[in-house]
Amino acid sequence: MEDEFVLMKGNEAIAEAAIRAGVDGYFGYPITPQSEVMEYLTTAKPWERTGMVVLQAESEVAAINMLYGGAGSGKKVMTSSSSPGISLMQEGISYIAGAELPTVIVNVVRGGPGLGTIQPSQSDYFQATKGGGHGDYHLIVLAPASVQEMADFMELAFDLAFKYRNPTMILSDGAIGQMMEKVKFKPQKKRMTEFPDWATTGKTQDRERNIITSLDLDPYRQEKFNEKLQKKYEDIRQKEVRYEEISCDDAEYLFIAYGTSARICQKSVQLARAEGIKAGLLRPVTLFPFPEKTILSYADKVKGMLSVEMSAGQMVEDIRLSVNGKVPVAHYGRMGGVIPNPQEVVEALKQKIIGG
Amino acid sequence: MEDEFVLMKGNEAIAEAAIRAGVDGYFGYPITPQSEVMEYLTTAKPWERTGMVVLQAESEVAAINMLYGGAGSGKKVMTSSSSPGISLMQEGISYIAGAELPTVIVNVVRGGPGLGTIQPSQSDYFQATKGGGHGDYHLIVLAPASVQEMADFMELAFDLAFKYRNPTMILSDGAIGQMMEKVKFKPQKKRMTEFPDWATTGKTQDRERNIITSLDLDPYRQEKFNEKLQKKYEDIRQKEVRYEEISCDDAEYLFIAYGTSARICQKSVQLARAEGIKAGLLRPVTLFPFPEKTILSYADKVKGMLSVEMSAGQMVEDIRLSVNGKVPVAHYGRMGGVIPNPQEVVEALKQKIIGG
Amino acid sequence: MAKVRGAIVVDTERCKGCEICVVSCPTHVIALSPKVNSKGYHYAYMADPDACTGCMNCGIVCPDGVITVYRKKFETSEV
Amino acid sequence: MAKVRGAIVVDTERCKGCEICVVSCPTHVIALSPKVNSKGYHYAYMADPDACTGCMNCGIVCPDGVITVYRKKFETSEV
Amino acid sequence: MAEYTTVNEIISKENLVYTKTKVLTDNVMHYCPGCGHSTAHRLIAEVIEEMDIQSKTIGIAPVGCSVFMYNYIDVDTQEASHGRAPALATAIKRLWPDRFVFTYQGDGDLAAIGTAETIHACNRGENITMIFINNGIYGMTGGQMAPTTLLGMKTSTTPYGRDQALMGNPIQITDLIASLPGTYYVSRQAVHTPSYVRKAKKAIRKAFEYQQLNKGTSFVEIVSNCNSGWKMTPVQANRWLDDNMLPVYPLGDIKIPEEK
Amino acid sequence: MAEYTTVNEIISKENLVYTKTKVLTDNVMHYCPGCGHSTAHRLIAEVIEEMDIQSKTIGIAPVGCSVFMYNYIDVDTQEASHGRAPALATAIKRLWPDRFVFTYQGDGDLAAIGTAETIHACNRGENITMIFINNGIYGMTGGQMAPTTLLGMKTSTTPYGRDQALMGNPIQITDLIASLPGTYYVSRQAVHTPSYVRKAKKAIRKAFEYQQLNKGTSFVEIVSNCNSGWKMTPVQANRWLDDNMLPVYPLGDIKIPEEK
Amino acid sequence: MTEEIIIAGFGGQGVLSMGKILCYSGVMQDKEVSWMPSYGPEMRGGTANVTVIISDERISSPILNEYDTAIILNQQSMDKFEPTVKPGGILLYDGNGITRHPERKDISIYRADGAEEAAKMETTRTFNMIMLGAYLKIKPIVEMENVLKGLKKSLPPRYHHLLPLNKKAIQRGMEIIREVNLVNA
Amino acid sequence: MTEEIIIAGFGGQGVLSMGKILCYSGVMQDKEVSWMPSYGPEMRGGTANVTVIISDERISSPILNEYDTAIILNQQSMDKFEPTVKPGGILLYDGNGITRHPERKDISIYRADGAEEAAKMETTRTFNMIMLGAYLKIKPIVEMENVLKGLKKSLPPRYHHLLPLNKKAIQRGMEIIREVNLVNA
Ligand SMILES: Cc1ncc(C[n+]2csc(CCOP(=O)(O)OP(=O)(O)O)c2C)c(N)n1
Ligand SMILES: Cc1ncc(C[n+]2csc(CCOP(=O)(O)OP(=O)(O)O)c2C)c(N)n1
Ligand code: SF4
Ligand code: SF4
Ligand code: SF4
Ligand code: SF4
Ligand code: SF4
Ligand code: SF4
Ligand SMILES: [Mg+2]
Ligand SMILES: [Mg+2]
Repeated sequence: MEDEFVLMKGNEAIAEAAIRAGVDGYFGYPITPQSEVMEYLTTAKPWERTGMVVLQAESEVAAINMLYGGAGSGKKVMTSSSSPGISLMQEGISYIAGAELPTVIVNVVRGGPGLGTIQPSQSDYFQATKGGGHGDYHLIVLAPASVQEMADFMELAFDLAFKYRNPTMILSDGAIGQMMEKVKFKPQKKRMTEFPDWATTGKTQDRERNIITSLDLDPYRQEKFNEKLQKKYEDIRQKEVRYEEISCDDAEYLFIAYGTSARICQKSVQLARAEGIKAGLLRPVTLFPFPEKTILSYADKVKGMLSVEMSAGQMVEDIRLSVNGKVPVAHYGRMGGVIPNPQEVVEALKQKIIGG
Repeated sequence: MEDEFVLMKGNEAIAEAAIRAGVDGYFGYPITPQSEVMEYLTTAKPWERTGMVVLQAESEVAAINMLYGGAGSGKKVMTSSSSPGISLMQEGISYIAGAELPTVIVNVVRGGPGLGTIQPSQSDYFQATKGGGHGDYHLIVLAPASVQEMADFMELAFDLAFKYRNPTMILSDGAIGQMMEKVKFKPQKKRMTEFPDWATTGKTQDRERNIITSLDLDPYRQEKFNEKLQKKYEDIRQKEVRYEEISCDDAEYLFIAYGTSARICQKSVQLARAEGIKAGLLRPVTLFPFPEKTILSYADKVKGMLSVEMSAGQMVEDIRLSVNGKVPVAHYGRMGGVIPNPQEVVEALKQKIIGG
Repeated sequence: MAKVRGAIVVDTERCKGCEICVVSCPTHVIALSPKVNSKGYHYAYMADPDACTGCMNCGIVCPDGVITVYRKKFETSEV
Repeated sequence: MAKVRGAIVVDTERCKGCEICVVSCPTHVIALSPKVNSKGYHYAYMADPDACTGCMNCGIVCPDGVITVYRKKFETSEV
Repeated sequence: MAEYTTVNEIISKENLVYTKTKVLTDNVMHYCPGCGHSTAHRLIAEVIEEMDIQSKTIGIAPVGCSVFMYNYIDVDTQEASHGRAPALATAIKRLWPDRFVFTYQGDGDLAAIGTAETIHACNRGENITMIFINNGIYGMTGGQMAPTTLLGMKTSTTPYGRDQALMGNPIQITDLIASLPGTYYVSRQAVHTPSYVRKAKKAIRKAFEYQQLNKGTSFVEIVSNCNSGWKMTPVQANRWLDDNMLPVYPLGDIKIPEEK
Repeated sequence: MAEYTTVNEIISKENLVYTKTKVLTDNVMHYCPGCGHSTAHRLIAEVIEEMDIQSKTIGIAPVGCSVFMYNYIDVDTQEASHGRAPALATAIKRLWPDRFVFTYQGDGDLAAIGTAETIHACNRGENITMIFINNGIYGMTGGQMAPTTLLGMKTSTTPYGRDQALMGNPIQITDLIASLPGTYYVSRQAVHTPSYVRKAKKAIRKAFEYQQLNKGTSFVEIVSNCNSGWKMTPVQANRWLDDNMLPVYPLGDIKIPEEK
Repeated sequence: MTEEIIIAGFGGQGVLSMGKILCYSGVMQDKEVSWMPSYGPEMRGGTANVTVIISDERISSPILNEYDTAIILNQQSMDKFEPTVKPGGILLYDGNGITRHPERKDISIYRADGAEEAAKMETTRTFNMIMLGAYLKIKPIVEMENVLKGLKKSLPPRYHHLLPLNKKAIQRGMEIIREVNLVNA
Repeated sequence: MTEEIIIAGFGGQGVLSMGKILCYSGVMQDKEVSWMPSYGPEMRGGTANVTVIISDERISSPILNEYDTAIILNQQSMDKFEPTVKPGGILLYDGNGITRHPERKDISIYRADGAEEAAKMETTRTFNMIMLGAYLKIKPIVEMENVLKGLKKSLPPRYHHLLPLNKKAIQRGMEIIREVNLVNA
């Protein structure tokens, strides 16, 4: 598959890319619209190809704690789920962040709240970027906008997770998970044979025992640990911001959108320009760290920004925080599984920003 | 107990106030620093006093779903927990929000992330106010700053919950939960005898069956429902903002803090004024809805604002969003269970705002 | 001598053509129609109405509760 | 004739004075000292050392692993 | 022979012996043709009608194919989050002790994600009725392995058959439950033939009656089909059920009240 | 009599018959005086030393009083979230099949919040060793009712005694587990007298040995005390344990390998 | 060139794989493609549809409200998708089981009784290929050569012996298509 | 007036209830009070402490780093809290089990051997009341009358027969207190 394009669902691309990235273990529980990840894996039998472990857990709670165990013992482990399942994982995710374990969690978002719908949505942005679990922590959050990126971000997610000893989330949605596009894969990587020195791999005589924990009952030590975490997040903010700029050079108006919404806005840019409106699209690829400096740098150049999200307006807060009042920022969104269409996005720009 | 002050822990005050508010059911799972809530209830035997049901659930996941069931059948039900337990409830909370069930959830926050520490913290602000679960929803969030408010907010929380068919969270912390202060209780209220017409109380012949659900697979209907939710939140934003202003009239600098931090800032105001710094304290009582208009109204009056939180800086984002760049806003916080002291807060004001 | 005769009415629009009734009828009364309903299902019908004893098997086994069963005692002479 | 004699050493600073060893010694060797260690615990000690057979009961039952047990065979003449 | 005359003669109100209960709504069930969920719904509705307890019954729908149970059984109903129906039922019953409360759950719901809630509601002996549809698969999400999936059985997550070494044995959750002192009546039934349907209905009726008598948890498993998930026609599926499911999940009462 | 001389004569290296194993660290355990957790830790450490598997062992500490197990047993250790130790163990063992993986859990951890993870790890027959400390109470959080709390027993959430009608029966989780085909060896032990300690250690050793042989889940319950939670002295608590816990949780092997 | 297509019918009619083959054909012809199915338990109800986009440019939204072409294989889908064809667009349908035929005057309507035709071939599974052929007759957006390549790619090797049959079906579809209503787009 | 106190010792010495009685006494005298215990599993280790604040004004922070008065009942607490007394503040301690006596010169130090004294009374449970008496002797922030009322409020009725004994213990404490070091605050 290396050299040629294949047609695949986003969910399947995640699975194939995971195998090729040399992932050691996948632990998950079925939920629409991402069940194809595990289905692909169980069909591909990577345990024969690379020795990768694939296990259907009894629940998302079990799955996320399997990740904790697996990552704590130094292995590359991942899970995937969709919104309600991800909510169930919040305690586990907070533990993983607190124990600084490199794991990859894929959320193929569907409409909420509650059981909601199974259609695509982006209403888990806050949960992903601000921390849906308790305590001050952050996930690194990557937002793919195509099947190709679903594949590409798998290795990137693990690289970042291990580089920073931090959980990484791939925040996708039902549309990207379910749709097929052509995709090209990287060659098979070997699974790790060297393990991090902090991992519980068995205490050999040449070292102290390793301990994986998120506990420190002494508040002053706990504060020290929190400061260390915050420093790490600051580091990530400095070094790992990723985004894409489309027709931004001469733009007077900026759409800011990620994932599926960015796909739509790309078309909206064309439609707007066809009408003589100089629109551009800034697509955050990392949602944490958020490209706040870049967005701020556009505050002087454009007349307004429109955050387009499949939600009631979540990322728009980060945009406002980035520009701190320097330029008008509005939000346009659809909810509950509805995907906006490119033309209505242009109309929204006219109403909320150009006219407003 | 009506007419006189008694000395009680915040956790106990919650429990006694719940009995007096005519709560029908408490469902919870032990966790420090709030186990006294259930301990008080099981000792007080309210099932003999008012018929109130008290049940130790097998987990927080079970407890939150008991709330769903109880509230769905029209009863006044509540739970209490602390950070890790609240994280486990996130799926359930999203369901409760999606099914629009009036419930009261008490979070006596401790330091995170993960198992963290059991000391007081305010690092669950994002989770409480932005939605730790999936989907676009909001809890109404009340932040008591004294044992008396722990008691008073119990009835208020249920009133708001029923008024808006929305879950309410009382966001407290280990300090307020564990400390004793004097408190006066309201007289015993009767338990409800009339139940909301949407509740599943048994389908009588004069009506259609009632259904409690958060599901609608049709994205357009799901979007309509989400719009209804958003309208409700807007309504709450208009009508239910609560806050307290201390020495704000002539203030040149504003501390903004809630809960335990507000207790500390109250002292910091005195210390600052003793040094000739005209400081005031704005204490949000509701965190959602956030007193953004009030804060904005101070943007013209003061030279700067300092958000004081026992966290890495969460509420500070809502303050910045409120003033939208009109006035400098800084954050001072302690983490991991450490409580700032009044003097260091004054120093922070000097460094970050006055000097900065 | 009395004979018991039965008859069934299938709500053809609601029938999903699952054939469970067909294999459950002890006297092989029911078959699926070659015609389909508006949902595209070949619905059940009494292919051999005479054989029906009104035993209700089809009614109680039909998942969708689509079959109504009638039963009448006839004097043999009547038939 | 050989006689087996035992002796124990209690790490008094680590002893928590739980008395489990006291009630587990078949020959009533151990008692809690009236004195306390720096943690405030009355620690265990050999109140009747002669009676100790080195049976290890105390050692293996002491939750905190505070007791070390020694045992030696003496010719009766030796004692 | 006066065939049609006869049929028309027979089809009249006074000869009616079987028709859909009124406690089922007129909505067409969304289940696949031949799916046992439909039958199980119908039996519950019939029991509710016969016991005349529609106005006192509160149902709990799971997450699973039967998530829309509330569209069909005409009683007040709550839709629970995945696996937590017993927790809802616990609260409702304790807050409304004179109501009939039942849960309706699939095997993924009850025996995987909901294991803790299932076991503890039964262990506390909550005075509720639990109906458990064991079709050996996750129907709703497209046919993944369930905890009750048989060894060797192919599902979308065990495409080469369930392998004991990797995935363990099909869990005998109903037997576990029967061993808990909180359960009063535990039975395993099926609904794919007329005689099984008759027995299953009796069991469901008993379960509700014991609830009326405050006896603790009553639990009825229904070994059912999922022809979509199993990738068979409904008739094939029922045959496969007989041949493969029933040997592993034999039908009959597992725990019956001692007085009897 | 030359008393002191004799003692000094005896106390010398070559006469040493029992001392703390090196697999226990020198940290003073934070447990209350007389707490069975300490003893259980020690036995595990002794087994690890005797089997010489320190470098191949990975332990999982629970949330509960034994949350700090990692400070005492000198092996690589992970601290799990409340109730999820079997999930961690499952992943670790599958990713490191040649390591010895054990969980150590209290009754709240294993039999309340962790019920689903416990049952499913055992049902899958994960090749791990589970050590289960049943002290009938939530020690760490200050003595609330556990699922294994005895009827009538007073705890801070059952201050008038556990009432069966309200709270159900003490759960026999170990028997449930023994009934699952995935478990290979299931035993119930105690550690509050020397002879119980000896037996418990043998059971723990067997449990690790079966893991070495890839036999599936081995499970050792230790009926233990919580003198703080029970509000007794350590000696009283052990007596109370004998009189009250053991009749409900009788000691001995519950499931033993058939070959034997 | 951008062609936006909805294919809709019952589950089992090969709706999804027809879309997939069309996409693979596009890939063979170096085009950008996207394939977006309806998903989830509505499949219980028995309907299935897929949105296919084939384009020379990077594809923006994979989900659409309007289509250049609708390929409709049952009555339910007719009711749902007839209104979504862009004015001047194309509606192609199979007549089997259709009780209400399409009525719009502002679109071009074609009919191909593929089901009927498939019944005459070795296996009725060729149905979707017949309809694909009919479509390609109207809109030859991919060359036949690439369609065959695409077909081969999307079929697992164990089915490759069926390629000639499928080719035949495609050709058959091209033959049986009939115009019902024509507009100038 | 604001008095900020730490009371620290072993669990079982009545540390928390001593603080509670002090607070209730304050309530009886219409003062604002707060009582903030150390909590959690560190109690396993056997230590317990409580921060008590009694004030005429609304109390801000219930947790403090510095205290006007430290009442110290064992060595561990001595090590931990001796340094936290404000210069000019007061340290009161029980000599039992103390191996390292307080050494600060900038605070007033008092000693009351309450444990020893309690051993002479009907029950050693009076220990904390003896220490309370000693404290009130130094800092009579609440009147005796209100202390007795507070005592009554904080004891469940079934223990009310013990009130006279407790009163006696408080008085005893007032008698046995000794100055060790005095500074002018
Ligand atoms: C927390 C959560 N996890 C997963 C899902 C996805 N999900 C929906 S139904 C289901 C399983 C259905 O199987 P079963 O309970 O056996 O019911 P059936 O459909 O077979 O009747 C799953 C895993 C979900 N909705 N929520
Ligand atoms: C999710 C979550 N819920 C609750 C708690 C609080 N908690 C800590 S330990 C514990 C129970 C301890 O009891 P057990 O497992 O029996 O262990 P023991 O202390 O008795 O050894 C609880 C409820 C927690 N830390 N996390
Ligand atoms: S059992 Fe019912 S649904 Fe199935 S074919 Fe017969 S009548 Fe139709
Ligand atoms: S009633 Fe009996 S005999 Fe008549 S059609 Fe039905 S099953 Fe056959
Ligand atoms: S058993 Fe151990 S800790 Fe307890 S008293 Fe004896 S030596 Fe001390
Ligand atoms: S070794 Fe045996 S005899 Fe000696 S003190 Fe210990 S228990 Fe007693
Ligand atoms: S998928 Fe299976 S369980 Fe669901 S409705 Fe269809 S046959 Fe029934
Ligand atoms: S509280 Fe109980 S379980 Fe915990 S250390 Fe103390 S005695 Fe042991
Ligand atoms: Mg199922
Ligand atoms: Mg316990």
